[in-house]
Amino acid sequence: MDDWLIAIIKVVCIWVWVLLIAVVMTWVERRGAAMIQDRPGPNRAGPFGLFQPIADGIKLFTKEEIIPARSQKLLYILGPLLFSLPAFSAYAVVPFGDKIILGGKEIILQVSDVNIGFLFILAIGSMAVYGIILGGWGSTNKYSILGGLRSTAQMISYEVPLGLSLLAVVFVYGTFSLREISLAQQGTFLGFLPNWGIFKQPLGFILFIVAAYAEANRVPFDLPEAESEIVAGYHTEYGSMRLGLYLFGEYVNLVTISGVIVALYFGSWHLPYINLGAYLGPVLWGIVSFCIFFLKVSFFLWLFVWVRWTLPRFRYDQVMGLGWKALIPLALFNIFITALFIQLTV
Amino acid sequence: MNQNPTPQTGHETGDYVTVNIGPSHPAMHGTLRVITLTDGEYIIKADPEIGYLHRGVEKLGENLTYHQFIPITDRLNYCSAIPNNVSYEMAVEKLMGIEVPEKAQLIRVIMMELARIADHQVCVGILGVDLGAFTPFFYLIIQREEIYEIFEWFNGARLTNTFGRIGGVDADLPDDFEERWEELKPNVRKANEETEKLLTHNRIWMDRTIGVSAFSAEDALNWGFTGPCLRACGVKRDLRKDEPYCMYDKFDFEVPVGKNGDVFDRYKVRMIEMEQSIRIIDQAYKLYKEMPADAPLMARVPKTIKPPAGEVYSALESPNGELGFFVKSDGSANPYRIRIRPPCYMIYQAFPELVKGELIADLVACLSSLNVIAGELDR
Amino acid sequence: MATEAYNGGGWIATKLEWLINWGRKRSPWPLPYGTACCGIEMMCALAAGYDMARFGAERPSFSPRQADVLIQAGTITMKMAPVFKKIYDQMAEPKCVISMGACACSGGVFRTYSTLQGIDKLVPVDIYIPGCPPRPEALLQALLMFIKKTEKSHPIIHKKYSDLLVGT
Amino acid sequence: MDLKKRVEQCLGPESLVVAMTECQGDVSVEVPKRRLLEAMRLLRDTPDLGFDFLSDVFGVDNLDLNKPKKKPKKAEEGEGAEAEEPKEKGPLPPRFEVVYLLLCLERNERLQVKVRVSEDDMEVDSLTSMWKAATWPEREAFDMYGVRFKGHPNLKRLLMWDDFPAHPLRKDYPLEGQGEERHLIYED
Repeated sequence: MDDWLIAIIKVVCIWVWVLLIAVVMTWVERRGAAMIQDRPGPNRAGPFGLFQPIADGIKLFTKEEIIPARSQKLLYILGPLLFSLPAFSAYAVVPFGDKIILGGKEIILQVSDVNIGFLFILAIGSMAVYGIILGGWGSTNKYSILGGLRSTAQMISYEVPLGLSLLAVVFVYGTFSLREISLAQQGTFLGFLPNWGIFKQPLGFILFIVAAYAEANRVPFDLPEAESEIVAGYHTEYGSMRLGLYLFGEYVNLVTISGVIVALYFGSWHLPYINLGAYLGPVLWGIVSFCIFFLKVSFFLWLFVWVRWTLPRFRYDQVMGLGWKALIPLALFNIFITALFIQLTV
Repeated sequence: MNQNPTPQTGHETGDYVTVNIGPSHPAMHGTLRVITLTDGEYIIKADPEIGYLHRGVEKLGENLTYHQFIPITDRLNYCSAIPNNVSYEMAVEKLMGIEVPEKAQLIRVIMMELARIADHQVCVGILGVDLGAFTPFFYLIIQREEIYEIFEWFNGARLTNTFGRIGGVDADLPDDFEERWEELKPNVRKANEETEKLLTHNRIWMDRTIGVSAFSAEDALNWGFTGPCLRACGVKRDLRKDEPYCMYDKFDFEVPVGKNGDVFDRYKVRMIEMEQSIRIIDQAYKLYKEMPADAPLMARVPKTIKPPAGEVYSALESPNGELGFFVKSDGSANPYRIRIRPPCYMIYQAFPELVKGELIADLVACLSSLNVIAGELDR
Repeated sequence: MATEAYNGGGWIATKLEWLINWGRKRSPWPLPYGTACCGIEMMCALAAGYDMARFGAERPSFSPRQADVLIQAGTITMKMAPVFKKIYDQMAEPKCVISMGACACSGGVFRTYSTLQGIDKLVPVDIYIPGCPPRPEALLQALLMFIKKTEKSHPIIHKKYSDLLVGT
Repeated sequence: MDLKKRVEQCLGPESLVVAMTECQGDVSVEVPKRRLLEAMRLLRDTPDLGFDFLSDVFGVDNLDLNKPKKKPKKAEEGEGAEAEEPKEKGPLPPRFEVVYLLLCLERNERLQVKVRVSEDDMEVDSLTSMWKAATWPEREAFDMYGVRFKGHPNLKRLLMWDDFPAHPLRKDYPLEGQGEERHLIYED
């Protein structure tokens, strides 16, 4: 009974937390863009324009809902739902801290520590592509279809290097669970480096982050919604909150991806060279580990913004070329090297 | 679906889709429209349609007096109005046989080169935006605002300057021009530098622009290309050098040329031209300072302009290329016929050739690199 | 009568209206329909010097379904008119049209055969900006006027009643 | 040798010169309409002319210039035009002319070539086979004046919409139009 209650509380908490980050993230993106581009950015809604995303949300909620006459209604309605629901559920297996002991009960800071965590993320992540392609197809608009097709090709192509680079991580740690991998990253590696995934898998990390940018449809891989080419891509025909779900789902995806990056490659809640968990009380450590994890995630979220306002956009065939001709061979090479290394050392 | 397409490239698979791009499309500058026949994303055929900003300028010119038409020329190439004004004024001056005082010519040069910088800045900025790099646009536009401030403080308008009069210019450069220019110059250079840092050697940028919509020099000449787009193809042709007007033969500047005539070369030519414009302004201002303070700014021009019957064509090198005005007079106070030879009109008609076989994303890049200004395209 | 209840300060309804209006006024996503010279000034207003994003007008939505404010900057010719009308029709309520510049307001200097003499012949215009072209500041002022206009609107009271309200 | 003489030498023997004028240094030569292509080829390929760049093509409507008889009636505004056309006595000269602006890239010389087009035979040979640059300007001349270009690959209206009824740059067309309405209703 207690376990159930705790699980529900965790689900609600993590949901609110991710939602909150995603909301703040939209603000960070706008203000960050403004900062990079020498302009003030939104500053009228609330202090520093902090309530700007809320204003956008209210506006989108109260806007007239249009279902284009010639759209395929079921698919049109299903699209945003299929896009945003997986985005929200994928975070379930990503940890957000070590553990906390409350009332003599040990609570791990993760919604669910399933032993196939990776597979869950990959499976759920690939669901999002249905949201995009159905939305694009259901709109009956050529730009939408082009956007949907671009997105499908891109996401399916980049899922391969994503999965392959994850596979190398599995080789190293021998588990699919994100929590176990996080725990294994404590201490030092080779005596002087933090025992983080990035030092064991440097190539894998680069492959993963590139593929993750493509999966999240962010610049330089934002072709599905390339503004100057296909207007707004798959969500051209979407207005009101359906559009909101698409935009919002994107930011939630960013949070999940940043969480995975931190958990796999950046030592999760561990600080380098110091094991704070040994000095702090269990409750305090729970909170501190959460904060450390959050700070690391924030950095990667900021990286998304930073890259977006710095780089131009790839072309469609270049994206495909990069995926199939560069990333996948490199990922296979990475697996080979990792396997060889493990074979030789073990 | 077009059932009966004419396969022209190697991508024939049977089914083609007609995609209508524009006129309300973010990359189409509001008024252009291209109907493309695509195979997937490859363009089999592109058919540009123009006229969405046809405002009847030439007809309007026949109904206005010679002076009244100057403000209308502002609205042709609204990115850089001053070369349009000067080009028209030069045509009427040629028709009337007026010799413009040297000081006025120098002021014209300074202002035209400032306008050239502003025009190239917005062109490069928009090219970046269309390729997904938003930030350079903002860097460039800040400097452009400063140029606008100079314009505004010189003749009261930011964009539609109505610069000069037939026979000269109406006002001298204000006293603190030098101060302002010295302040502006490093900023323009810095913005250009930052843009180059962000774009020129960026691998994605190079992939997106090098080799895209390349055009050979012969084709370019055959299609009537002029200006940066022609120079990007490797033809060293610049009216400022070849048919010097406004004392351009007294300045030392280089005409940059490209090699392949692709998007990258057009971008690069524009970047270098900005630097050369800065050099020209420096030299022109030096010459200007040597002039006596009371040197005339206007030639002797009758109050009512009634050129003798005849017809002349006069052209200058606007930021986009050869901008010419053909003025035919019947001896009355209204022009009998004004024909504007806009540079991007000739360039844009080659658009189907430029984008054939490229991707939709390249169409966008190509279009912005041509710097098609609807105002002078449709007139 | 229902109107009396609202006038007397029906707290929930009025606060909800305040909230909705607040959201709408703080997030006017523009559809920048720049056809001519005014488009350049609109670009300046969107860019760093003037930065319309301060008022939340940050995300230029070129898809009319997503836009709240249609900024018509520049001439609409007869050839363009059907396109423009279509774009307006595709926008979702509540929508607002800002007619920027003399050409959009009245045809401007182009009193010719091919120019539409004012876009208000096609669509209802909420805010006119004079000038040829108007300065970016004028566009910002139009945005402020849009905010004022939104503050006075009644999104949840039925239109039949909102017209009867006093003091609005 | 100045341009005028060279052009005369080149085109004269083939009797391709109808008239030749010079205004402020701009040489313009009128060639017979039927033999436009021939003249253009000569101008392009003769070594000491070499006009290899077509700068522009446009039409001019001489309707008002061709009305000298009305001049005495409105003497109050007949100022300054006397130099132009006292010569017209008999039938009116052709109403339209098409002007081609040529440029020699090597020597930077410009030449205006004209053909006269009368209202009853509005067909001119298209130059698109020689210069691609003529594609749109010829379409525009067709749009604005109704001059038809024989051999043009895609001769349709350029600036006005397809079913526009008139040719707006003709002198008898009013500036503010004749109330042409654009069909605004669209089907979804």
